[in-house]
Amino acid sequence: MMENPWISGLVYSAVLVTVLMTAIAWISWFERKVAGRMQSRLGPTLVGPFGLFQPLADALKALQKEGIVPKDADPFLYRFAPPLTMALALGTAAVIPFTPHFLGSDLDIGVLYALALSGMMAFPIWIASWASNNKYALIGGMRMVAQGISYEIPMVLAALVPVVLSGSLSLGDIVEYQHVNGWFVLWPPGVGLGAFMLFFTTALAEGNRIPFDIPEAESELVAGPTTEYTAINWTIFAASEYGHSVITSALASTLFLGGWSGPWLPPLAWMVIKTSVLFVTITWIRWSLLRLRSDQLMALCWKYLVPFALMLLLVAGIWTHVRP
Amino acid sequence: MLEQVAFFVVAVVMLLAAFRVVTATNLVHTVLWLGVTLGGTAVAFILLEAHFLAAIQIILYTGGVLTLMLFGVMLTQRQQGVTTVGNPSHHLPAGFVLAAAVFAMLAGAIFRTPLPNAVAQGSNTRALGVAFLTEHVLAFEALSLLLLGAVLGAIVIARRRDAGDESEIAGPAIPARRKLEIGGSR
Amino acid sequence: MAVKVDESARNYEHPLYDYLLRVPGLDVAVASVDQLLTWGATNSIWIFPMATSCCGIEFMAAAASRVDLDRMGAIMRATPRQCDVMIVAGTITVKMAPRVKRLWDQMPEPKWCIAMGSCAISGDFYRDIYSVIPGIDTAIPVDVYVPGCPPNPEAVMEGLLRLQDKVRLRREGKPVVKEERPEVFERTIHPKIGQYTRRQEKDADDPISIGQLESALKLQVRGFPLPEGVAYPVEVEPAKPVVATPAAPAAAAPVAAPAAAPAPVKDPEVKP
Amino acid sequence: MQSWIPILVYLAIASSVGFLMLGASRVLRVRAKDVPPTRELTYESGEEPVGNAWIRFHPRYYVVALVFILFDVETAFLVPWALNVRALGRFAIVEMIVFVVILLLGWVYALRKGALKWQ
Amino acid sequence: MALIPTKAFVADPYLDLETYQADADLMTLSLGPQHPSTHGVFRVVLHMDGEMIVKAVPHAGYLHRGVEKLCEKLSYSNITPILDKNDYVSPMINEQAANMAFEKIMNIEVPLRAKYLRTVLAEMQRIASHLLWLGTFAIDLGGAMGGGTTVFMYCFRERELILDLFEALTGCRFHYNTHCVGGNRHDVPPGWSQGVHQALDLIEARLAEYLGMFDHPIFVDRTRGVGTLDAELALELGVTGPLLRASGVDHDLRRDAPYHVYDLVDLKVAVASGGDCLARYQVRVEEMKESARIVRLLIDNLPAGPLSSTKPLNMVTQFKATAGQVYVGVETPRGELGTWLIADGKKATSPYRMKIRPPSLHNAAVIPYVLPGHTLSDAIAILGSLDPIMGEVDR
Repeated sequence: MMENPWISGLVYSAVLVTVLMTAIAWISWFERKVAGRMQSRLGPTLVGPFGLFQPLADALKALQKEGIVPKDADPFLYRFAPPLTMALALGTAAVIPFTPHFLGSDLDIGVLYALALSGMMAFPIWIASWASNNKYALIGGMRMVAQGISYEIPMVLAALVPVVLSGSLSLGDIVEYQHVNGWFVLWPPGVGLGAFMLFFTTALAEGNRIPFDIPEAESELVAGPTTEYTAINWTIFAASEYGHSVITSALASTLFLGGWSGPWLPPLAWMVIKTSVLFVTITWIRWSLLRLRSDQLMALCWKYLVPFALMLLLVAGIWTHVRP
Repeated sequence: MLEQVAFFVVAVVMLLAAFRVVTATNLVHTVLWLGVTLGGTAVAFILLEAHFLAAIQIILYTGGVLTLMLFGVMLTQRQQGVTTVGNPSHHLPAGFVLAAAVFAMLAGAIFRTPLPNAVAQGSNTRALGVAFLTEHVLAFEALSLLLLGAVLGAIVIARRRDAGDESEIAGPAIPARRKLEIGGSR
Repeated sequence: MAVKVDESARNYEHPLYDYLLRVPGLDVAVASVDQLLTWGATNSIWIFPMATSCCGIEFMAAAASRVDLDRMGAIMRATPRQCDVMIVAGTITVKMAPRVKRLWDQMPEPKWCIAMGSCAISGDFYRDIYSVIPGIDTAIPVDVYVPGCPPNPEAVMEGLLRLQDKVRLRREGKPVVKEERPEVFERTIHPKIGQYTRRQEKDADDPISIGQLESALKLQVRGFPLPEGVAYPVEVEPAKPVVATPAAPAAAAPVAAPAAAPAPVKDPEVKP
Repeated sequence: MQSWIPILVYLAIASSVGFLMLGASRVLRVRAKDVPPTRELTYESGEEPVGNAWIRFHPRYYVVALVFILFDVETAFLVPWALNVRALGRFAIVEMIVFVVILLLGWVYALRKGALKWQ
Repeated sequence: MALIPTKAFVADPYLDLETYQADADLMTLSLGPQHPSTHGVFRVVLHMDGEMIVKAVPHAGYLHRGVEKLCEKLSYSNITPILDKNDYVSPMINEQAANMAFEKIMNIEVPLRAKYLRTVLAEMQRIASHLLWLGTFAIDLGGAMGGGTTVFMYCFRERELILDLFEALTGCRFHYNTHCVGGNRHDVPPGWSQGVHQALDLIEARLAEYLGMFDHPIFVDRTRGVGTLDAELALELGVTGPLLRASGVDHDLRRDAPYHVYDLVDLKVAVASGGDCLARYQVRVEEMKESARIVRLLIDNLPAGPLSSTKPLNMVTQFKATAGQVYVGVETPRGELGTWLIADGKKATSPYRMKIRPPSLHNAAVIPYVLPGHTLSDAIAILGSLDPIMGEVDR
């Protein structure tokens, strides 16, 4: 029965989406706890043991709140933007091999698929910002798109380094290759690590995480593109953002950290461990750094990251011939 | 069978979206409908097993060109309030004639080209790359020159009014002091 | 001048939910869902900090690591669209009151308001100054009063816990204890201060005053002078010369107060 | 084509998540009884908004988008190269070095002229 | 249409928006009165060309409480609690300023012990105030959902140490009312000086820790060269305090016109050049360290003797002033707080006119000069670095 792509796809999708949404909810709790401990406070404690039910309470509360569509907004786009964001954020996960077999579809252009959807994340948020007809939101949306497109180039270039080394665009093949030959973060010495750092940095920028969270700068733009969005709509945006972070972490660990490959533990455990480590790193960076300014962000991207990425790619290409 | 059903669904969606591109009065809506059309093209490429082209379609067109158009729209909007463009009806006949001409030209070109009957099976991305780097290598390198020209051209056009001044932008200078009003009336 | 807000009159309804309650056989299921929803509504109260002055600093201290409002799931959002409770912390002036009212209007239902500190409760020192409104409950309905000048951060947390109780009672359809505004003395400082009263009419030469008054009247901020023959839609109780001890929590407020009030007593709290 | 069916199913389910949440909210949420006219006003720090947000934006964004597209095209051509560099050998690397160097000239020009500057 | 601006923008607070040639439509953005980073109810209307501010118009008065008018109606001993709420971030120093003016007009001598204690309290308050500023400034730079909040939490944790000491001394966390005409009300409780030393030890150790956080390229990039205020303009606008010292003017009332016992402590005034946000940060950090040194120096050497030369009774008729006028300036964490007191002989128990010269108002006057030419992000950083307290701007 599992040979039928429709049925296997349905089962896989249902499982993965459920797991992802649950994970997203409790990741928000986890982030609040981590932030609390970093700031010498406790974080949520009163709702359930260790405040574990806090995300549930937040979601239930958000479901009950009134929805407001501003008078000057574009009502259709205003309502349509949050689900679209969610769809794009979750969509990337379809090609990520969580184990050798738990995988939606091993596309022959898997890397490009993931990067394309991930790069498109800026659009629904821009639509949201434009549709709200709010100045703070629109400034945030414009920043978002400008930042998203700028960082897409180094991101794609960094993701091409594993492609060069493994000679395949399929994520499954890339992981298999690493399983045999070692993780790309370790070899070629320097190049792999550089590409990983580059990918991680650009992933922070694409996911609007500090120090690149300029579109959502709370101290400047109140709440950025989502300023006008009430309860559940905002929750969808926030969940998509967390989802994007988690999935990008999974993508990074697939491309550079060997995905499910690893000794002793079962593949899924390795994948979860690697993704969690990367996500904790994102959280850690988020709660300890200040924010860049938009021109500094652009300068960082165009002046340093783009040529650096091109160099890495060429060096990786040369490496395949020097040490095949 | 499945391919054909999917193709017709995509075709209908693309046509409807294209129709909305023409008829939408809000420029931003127009661009977003165009995005739907471009996304439909990507799906059509997938149906033709041109996976690489589909991905490039998304990354380049839906990601890049659409951004450019959006920013272009944000650049041109001057009306306050409702941002609409009119549909002047007296341009309608001319538009039809032009569209028909373009359509005839494209259709003629398509019908005169011998098309392969069988859809390629499996991935052709690798073959595409090999073709780039061996058969069409000259075109490939010429393309880099084209892109270089495009970069130069874009920047020169963008700077056309301020020829000559290439210095770094200085920080805000301190102005001459004058009496200053704080607050003011509503 | 103080306007007693009818506690039970909430400005929202639950259309589909009420309909489901009336379907026979469904009420048990709906009631259990309702318990879950009530639990969610009480345990996730997001704060819109309307911090204007000194109390704002103490409110920041309440959000900081020693008291840490995040323990009970209360986080701060800067935009009113995503918040549940507006904490008015600090003196509200005539110029600021319409803005506060506007921000309050922009918050989505169900929403609550906490008046933090004596300035927000009654105007305190400044209650007779021409530029200060005597308590934020003249502009927006207040659910919980947190007295103090400024209240300690712990008092803010206590106020939020009291608000949680209130939300729970209201959702469960039980009678909600009406919170009494801790009254201050009629004359807080000096008898002569009364001569500096609020501006009673528009100053024709002052565009700012005209704009403010018009804005305030449009937003129906009570406490502003009205044109002749215009009345506010809400019943105004005569101010009772009650001197409540500032430390008196909600439990100290008399339960019999709603019954004793001359305002028309309606009891929509009892849900079908 | 066959390999895209699970993707299609997955995307359909992923899209439905947001709509499901909105639908649940539609059932459970409250409705304000009397809506003050200011409620649907755009939020602007408590003031009445001055002017519309839909204005003509700064052309700087456009320039960045323009340069982005050109580099994006270049990236698109790098992908087939990256896939085949292992197979094609030294020739491919030389080709790509030429390609990239020519494009970096454009990059240097853009940088020197301040096209990538934000302010 | 210039797609790439090449000409330098000249900041002009008097810019005529009608004739300004913008690259895009001018966006009028209202920053405040309720905005996470205006530090109170303050409104700055920004006219922006793209993201660059071409004109900034500050609007104050959202917290006008008629304090000066109120002071005319209150007796001298009842004014102190009102002025607590004036600059609510450093109430101690505000109390001192008013009471010094009263003492000066009534020719009341303050005992030495009270002078020592006042100095100690003022310097501790300065540390608390600068800690609060550091936390909010970090939020301005780092966002409410990021590293800024972390610094904010740390700063408030340390500020609580000082507030605890104040609470032990006066019984209040915030509005102390501990100064009276002629001295102080509350004497040092037993063990207080050890507590001060312990708190300062902690604060100094942890301060070094945060400064490590600030010694980061992102922070330096965000603040260096941002909001440059040259000394000439600063002097012309009446800017005082850390802002003025950050612009390179070596001026501090504590050293130049010493009051209390500042002439005994050999104060080292922190001066930085540059006049940008980074310089303001450096000056304030140095001031915190210097304040800690002064407190340590004085707290162990409190002279014996009475704490007040008068009996601190709240009788309205207790203090009477003859006709005259005085001006007293003290250095608050934000600059020179001037109290100009006029008494006519007729109404002896309360001032005839009490004019308060708040430092924040004059510091906020630089906004239209400094903001134009910067981006919105920089504007937030500059507003944060000015550290205006709306309570004393509007009074």
